[in-house]
Amino acid sequence: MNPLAQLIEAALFAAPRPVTVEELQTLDPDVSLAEFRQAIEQLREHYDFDGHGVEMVEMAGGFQIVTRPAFAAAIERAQLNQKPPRLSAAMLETLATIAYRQPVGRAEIEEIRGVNAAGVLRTLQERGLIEVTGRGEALGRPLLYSTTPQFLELLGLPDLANLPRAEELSIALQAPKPIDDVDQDAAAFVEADS
Amino acid sequence: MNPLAQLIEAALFAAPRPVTVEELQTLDPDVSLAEFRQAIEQLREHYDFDGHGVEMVEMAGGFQIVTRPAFAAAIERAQLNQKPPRLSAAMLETLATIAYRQPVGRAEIEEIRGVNAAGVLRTLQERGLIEVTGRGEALGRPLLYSTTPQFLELLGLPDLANLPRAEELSIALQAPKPIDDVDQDAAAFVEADS
Amino acid sequence: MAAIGFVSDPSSDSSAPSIGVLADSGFVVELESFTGPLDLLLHLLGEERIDIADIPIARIADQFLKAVHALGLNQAADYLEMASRLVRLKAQMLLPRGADGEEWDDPRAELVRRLLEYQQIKEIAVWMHQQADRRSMRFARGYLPPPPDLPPPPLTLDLVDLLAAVERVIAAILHPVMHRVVARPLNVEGATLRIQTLLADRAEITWTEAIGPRPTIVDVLSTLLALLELARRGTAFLIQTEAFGPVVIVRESPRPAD
Repeated sequence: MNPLAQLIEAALFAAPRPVTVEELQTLDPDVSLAEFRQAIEQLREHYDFDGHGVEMVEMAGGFQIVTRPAFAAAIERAQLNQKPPRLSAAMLETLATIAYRQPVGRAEIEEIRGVNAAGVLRTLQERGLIEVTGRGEALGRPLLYSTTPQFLELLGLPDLANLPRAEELSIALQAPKPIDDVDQDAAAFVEADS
Repeated sequence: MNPLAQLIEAALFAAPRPVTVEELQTLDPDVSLAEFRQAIEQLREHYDFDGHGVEMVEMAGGFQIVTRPAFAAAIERAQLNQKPPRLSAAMLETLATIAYRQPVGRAEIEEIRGVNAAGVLRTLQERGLIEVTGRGEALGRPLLYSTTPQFLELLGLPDLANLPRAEELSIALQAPKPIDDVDQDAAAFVEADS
Repeated sequence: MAAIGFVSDPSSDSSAPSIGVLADSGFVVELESFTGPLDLLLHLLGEERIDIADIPIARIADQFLKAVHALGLNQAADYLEMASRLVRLKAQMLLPRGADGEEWDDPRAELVRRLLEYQQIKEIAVWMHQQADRRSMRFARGYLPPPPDLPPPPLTLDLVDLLAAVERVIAAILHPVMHRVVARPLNVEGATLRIQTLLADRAEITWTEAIGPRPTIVDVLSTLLALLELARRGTAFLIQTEAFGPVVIVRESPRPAD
């Protein structure tokens, strides 16, 4: 393969979308559009004649390298193009909080874990592990999340009561006390002291 | 290219992360791991000898097709892709400490770096470069941190064994030695370096 | 290369120290040039080409304190801790070394060990930085096909993982709860105003009058601080005639201008 075809291959590979010939030319403005077109053709032919697992396609006005349809089924079956199914630490911790505190709102989850939970909640919802089961009484009537039957199924549990140490942990997993409660304590302390 | 190499090429093209040989085997369970490894080598050689703009690399326990470094500048200039943001010195030092001591607790990291590590640990965790992998035996059963496959991907390393070996570096990352040894090593180190 | 093999900060292109300071509080929030007190110490040793195994503690302690002051690090706890450690070492080095021929435990040994250890971390950090730089020259595929519309891959979730996560969350929340600070500011201004109003009427008031009816702990503390401040300014005098006796607050004798 000549250097221009190599450059085009690398650029099309790295680009997140189809790339037009004009865009490709910014890679090397000294090379004419015609030469770029010629090199693209050369690359396409190389893929075809050399029997590659990928091919060059023209779509949305630009060029892109994609896998050949013949392999699509095998790849989908193997699900290699999916993110690894393992739950991240953040997802597990959020899921654990919901499992033992449900139904629970986003604010409380964030209070307990100390980090923003929006993204994780969405992912867990997409994964079918949690669902919205109501609205809280607090200002703005926040959405409340609970775990799904699928969550129990994954754990192989008949119902939530079978979660280990359910009572103990649901108490331990309480959000830090709101300021008002603390103040009441302080008031009680003053009274007891005076 | 033979059909197996084609299949592997298509699969690696489609995957968003490095793919292990074991995962590749799920594409065709009738083919042995050894045959898959052979075909991967074949593909790698094809890229090299045929002068492709992409190459095969081994990292984070798997294989991935990436663009050759020579084209990085042109691709960035054409705004077709961009390098990930660099890590700060504090993040790198914390990662270095964890990489060699893992699993390691926050107190030990802070002792080695001489500064509070809470913020950096959280950032590294959010970026998926470290994760909690257990709890220590010390008072309060502190959380222990380890590096993730993404950490290896970030550095482009096949596995942790590819980090510079501790003995190549010096005494520092081994268990604390008696002071006399330290002084001798220190002297040797200073001589070698000056 | 300096005698101790000092490695420069990999992420900072500029050599001049630059310091980010949170303007209103005076707290140092970010230091781009030094990642901590050990880093600063190594820098000082490197500048002077000092053998790390034989640090002239007195000189380095002085330089460290100067640097901490010059860089505005006076309020950064990690740096202050190191400063006090150096001052202590400096004092220990002045102690007599015992009879001749006797074993002498070098008080600097621990510091030397930590510096060497930290130096290694920096060395690895530089290596990792270069490695990441090299890696960043290789792009993975930019376009990723949307995941196929198949049943999602089997999730792996087990009780052990879930319980471990519960433990982590609990561990993370226990700490802040135990050290929770009551976020209720003292009202010193209000207390000052109340005392001044009372003193405008009468030349002398009692402590009980000053704190007002049904005081909370916050009122008591506010009043105490207000009184101390008024006394410091000379606006009021605090008089206690006998040990454990009641404190009397007396107005300053009216100035001629009033």
